[in-house]
Amino acid sequence: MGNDALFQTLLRLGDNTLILGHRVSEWCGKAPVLEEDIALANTALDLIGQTQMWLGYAAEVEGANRSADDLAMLRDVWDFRNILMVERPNLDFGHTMMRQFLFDAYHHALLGALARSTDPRIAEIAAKAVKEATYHLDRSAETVIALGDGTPVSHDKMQTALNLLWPYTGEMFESDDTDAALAAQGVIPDPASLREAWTATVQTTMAEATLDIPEDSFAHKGGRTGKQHTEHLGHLLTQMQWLQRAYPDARW
Amino acid sequence: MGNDALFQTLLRLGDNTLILGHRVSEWCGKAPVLEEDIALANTALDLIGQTQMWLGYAAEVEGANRSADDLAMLRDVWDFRNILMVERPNLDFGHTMMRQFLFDAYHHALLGALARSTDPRIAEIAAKAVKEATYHLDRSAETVIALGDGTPVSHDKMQTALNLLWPYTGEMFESDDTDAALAAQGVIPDPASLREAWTATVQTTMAEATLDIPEDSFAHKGGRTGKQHTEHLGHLLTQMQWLQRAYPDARW
Amino acid sequence: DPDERAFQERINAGGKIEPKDWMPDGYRKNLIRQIGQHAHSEIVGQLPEGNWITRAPTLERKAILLAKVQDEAGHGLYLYCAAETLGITRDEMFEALHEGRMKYSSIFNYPTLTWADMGAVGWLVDGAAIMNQVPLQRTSYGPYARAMVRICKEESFHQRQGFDIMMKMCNGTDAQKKMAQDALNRMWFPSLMMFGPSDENSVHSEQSMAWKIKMNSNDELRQKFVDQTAPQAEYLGLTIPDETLKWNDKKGGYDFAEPDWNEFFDVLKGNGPCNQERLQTRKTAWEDGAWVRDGMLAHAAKKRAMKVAAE
Amino acid sequence: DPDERAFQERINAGGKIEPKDWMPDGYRKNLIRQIGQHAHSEIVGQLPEGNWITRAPTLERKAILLAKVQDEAGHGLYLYCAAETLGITRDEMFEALHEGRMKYSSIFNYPTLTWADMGAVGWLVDGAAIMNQVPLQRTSYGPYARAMVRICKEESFHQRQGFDIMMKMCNGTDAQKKMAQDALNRMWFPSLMMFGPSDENSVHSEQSMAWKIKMNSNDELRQKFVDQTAPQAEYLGLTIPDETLKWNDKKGGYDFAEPDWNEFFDVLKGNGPCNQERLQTRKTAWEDGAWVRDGMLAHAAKKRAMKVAAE
Repeated sequence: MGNDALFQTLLRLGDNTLILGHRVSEWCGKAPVLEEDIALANTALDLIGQTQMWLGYAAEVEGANRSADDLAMLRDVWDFRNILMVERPNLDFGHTMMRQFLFDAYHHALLGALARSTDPRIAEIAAKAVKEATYHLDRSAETVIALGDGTPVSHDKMQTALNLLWPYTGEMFESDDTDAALAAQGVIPDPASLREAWTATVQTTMAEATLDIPEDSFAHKGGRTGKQHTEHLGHLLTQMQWLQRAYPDARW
Repeated sequence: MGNDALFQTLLRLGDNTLILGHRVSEWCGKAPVLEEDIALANTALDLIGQTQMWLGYAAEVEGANRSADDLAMLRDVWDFRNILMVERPNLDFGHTMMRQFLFDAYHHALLGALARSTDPRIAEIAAKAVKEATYHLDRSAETVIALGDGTPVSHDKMQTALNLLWPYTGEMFESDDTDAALAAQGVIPDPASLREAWTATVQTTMAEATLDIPEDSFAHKGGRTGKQHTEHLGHLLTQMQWLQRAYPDARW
Repeated sequence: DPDERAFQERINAGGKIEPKDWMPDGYRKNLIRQIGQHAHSEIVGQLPEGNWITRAPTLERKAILLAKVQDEAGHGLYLYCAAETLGITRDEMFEALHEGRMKYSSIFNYPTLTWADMGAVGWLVDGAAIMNQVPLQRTSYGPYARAMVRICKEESFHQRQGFDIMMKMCNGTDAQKKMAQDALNRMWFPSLMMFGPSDENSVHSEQSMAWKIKMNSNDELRQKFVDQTAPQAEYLGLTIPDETLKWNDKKGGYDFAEPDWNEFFDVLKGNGPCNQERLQTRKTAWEDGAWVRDGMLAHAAKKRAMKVAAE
Repeated sequence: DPDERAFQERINAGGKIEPKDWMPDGYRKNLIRQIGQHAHSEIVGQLPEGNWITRAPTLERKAILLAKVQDEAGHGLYLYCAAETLGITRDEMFEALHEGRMKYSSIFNYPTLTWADMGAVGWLVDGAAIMNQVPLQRTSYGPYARAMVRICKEESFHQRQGFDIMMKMCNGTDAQKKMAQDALNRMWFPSLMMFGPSDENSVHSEQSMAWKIKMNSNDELRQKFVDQTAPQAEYLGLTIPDETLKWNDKKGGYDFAEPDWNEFFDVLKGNGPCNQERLQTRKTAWEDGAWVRDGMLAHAAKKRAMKVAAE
């Protein structure tokens, strides 16, 4: 295992930020308020920046002469390790912000723990990223609260978004042998250990937002193992990767 | 000129059917009525079949060891020669059917003339394709009439579609040196000569559909010369070409 | 009940029931459920394959796929017509689908993720469907049996096309072989689920068999499917993702692992990978298309009125 | 009018006009038109570049492009704020944009078709914009001048990034060089149009110059742009699509062909390649976002009410 476990873990971290960053960037120029346009671009920018660090380190660990860009632009769906939630399409602004909040609450807890990783590179990247994640979480929580508590229409849209996304949250706390091995070495936290902090954040926020947390605990999975992504990821890759695929010998 | 003019002309014919066929195929499983689902798939199928013939002949004429599939899957936007109208997104069903009608009325007249081409291959392909185009035209005209004449809502939607598409119709009758050279040899009709028949079909149909033909004669162009496509074509290509681009050494 | 006895005797004698014939309420209801579900499966079944039409790798593959999806819509049409002879309208069936009162085959709640899935769907999913459908050509309800005859002819063609895609993939590059194996890994157990749980656990089975609207037991068909498919997988050089699969000389068939029936019931409950999206796609199509259907009806009514006025 | 005389004298002396100062109606109206149009251009200007964010070839290029588009939205914000000091709200300006009563720069009605366009937009479009904007840092209206100072700093950074993309393309593969030349071919004349027709034909010019809300003539700026850009094109190894372009020693600048002003007026009238889509995108964003703005306002009102109640 060893290096491969670390490589898989770094892909999981970097693919989450890559794919979510891509989704958020799709809003460019189309947000409901100018300030949101700026904030969404800023979030996407942070996430892409984190991707460069995670996938850059992943490429080093792999040692197969691939770059972060190669990993982003030249893998097919089955080699992606992001959770399913981040590849979901944006749908409306409410769905986008609810997805962002549910991810931020997890990401914030995860990065906080990773900042204490026994792997110094991971600790360093996480320490930088957790500051951004703190800001993202403040912002997405605030938006979820405002829209949940806003008008009856905005409340319904946010409740629908929460219901739709709920079955995609469980995958964040799933674990497998790779996680167990690295958690034992103190490289990463046990994913299950993040659930408590996440649940607390979600409960507080949803209470303020006057939204009901669904009771069903069914969880979609298959993203972080790569076993079965959604159909959306393949379509996202056609856009994201086209240029690199079409001009394989070019440098940009 | 010679072969290159013929090559360009065949690309114009084949790219129109390729791109429109692609757009129509996007409806798969999502049409308003089951019978329309079947009819749209059938139209797309005919158009892709015609594409195989036109681009197959184009590849032969070029003599550069490229196949029809290479031409479809491995060119970038600037090398496409379809008119702008066919690359427009589907928008709603009304827009899709109005685009189809405006194209069918032109395509029918064009293929009728091409069936008398001095180039026997062109004549042969056109003779086969014109039968399909006749059926397409009957069907799209009927739909345009039904929806134009239907309810106030459907009437408005069809009028909006006609207004939106109108500036994209003029390009069908544009011509350049390539056209002039081949028209002089009787290989193709002078594009301008098709306008009369097209206008007659459009006027009759719109009268029955109770729709007003816009008076503005402004025409967008740049597709059939390849000088300036719309932004939509590039996005269409990311989907259409991804697999071939991603796996250049595979055979399917 | 003499009606009921005569009805059953006619079926036992191999006769066909036609729309205007007397039939028990349960027979009618069961058939509507079964034919309607089958029709919905054809329609929803367009979506996983439709997902790759715009990404088909060659013009020929695109044409073949388009033709296939068009056939499926056609099958839907035959089946809705067959169901309509039982006194339900197509719109009522759509409504029941959209409200979750009618189902479609759970297999279409799985995603299609690579081009190899277009092969695997044809090979495995159509393959399993044919196993179910061939005997239904002899079903007791005439319109249903006749629809099945037409459908089976086309389905077996589709299955061969699917197998042909798999052949190309398995004789292709390493990446293509990997795609093919990955598709088989994901689709094997869902395909086995297509026959339904063991009949012991099935509510409708016994009566349906007597009425000849179900011709074989689920386990019987599943065994037949595995026996047919295992050698094909071997021929393709693919490994079925079941370590327990092996030939059993004594029973003259393969031993194999049961699918995870918890997953089956999860998917049935709405928790499959694509349930929400498949149904939403259909509902959106239906709602977005309302103005079109209204417009067409209004135009047809005007035309009729004008014709009447002219007479 | 003594007010008007004092106002003009203050401008002549290089003083700044501030929001609460007296100003002629025409000055206010012209500024609202000009600043509003500039703000709209930043917002609509996000779209042609946004078109390539999801297709950027590397992570770094994607990050740079995101940062740039974010800057543009920020510029829009500064400018809307500057315009608001003149007694119009941002929502009123949006409404005027959506109804076609206010314009945005016509250059954004041209499509971005290849990655090289991301270079050409930065190099040519931002380059031309800077030519216009640098002198406006000295404009007579204080809030506008200060907004311009911040904007110019970032714009010149954007222009260098655009030129950097062009360098990469021009030193790249044959296909990349072809992309770069194609982008220049399509964008050259539209860039020249960005300075507007000759001032002889311009309605607002003379008064605007006196008020110092326009600092240079259109032709003057266009000449300066060509003189700056022609050597850069040569350095890149690209050919400007103008056979008449050549150095004129006598005038100490380049001679060059005028753009096709008919095309300019067509685009202005709404017939540019992307007018309909750019405006529709913005209108759709605004309409789809209405429930979000309403929700946010309602929440803010509730919070204020609770705060008052608590006090």
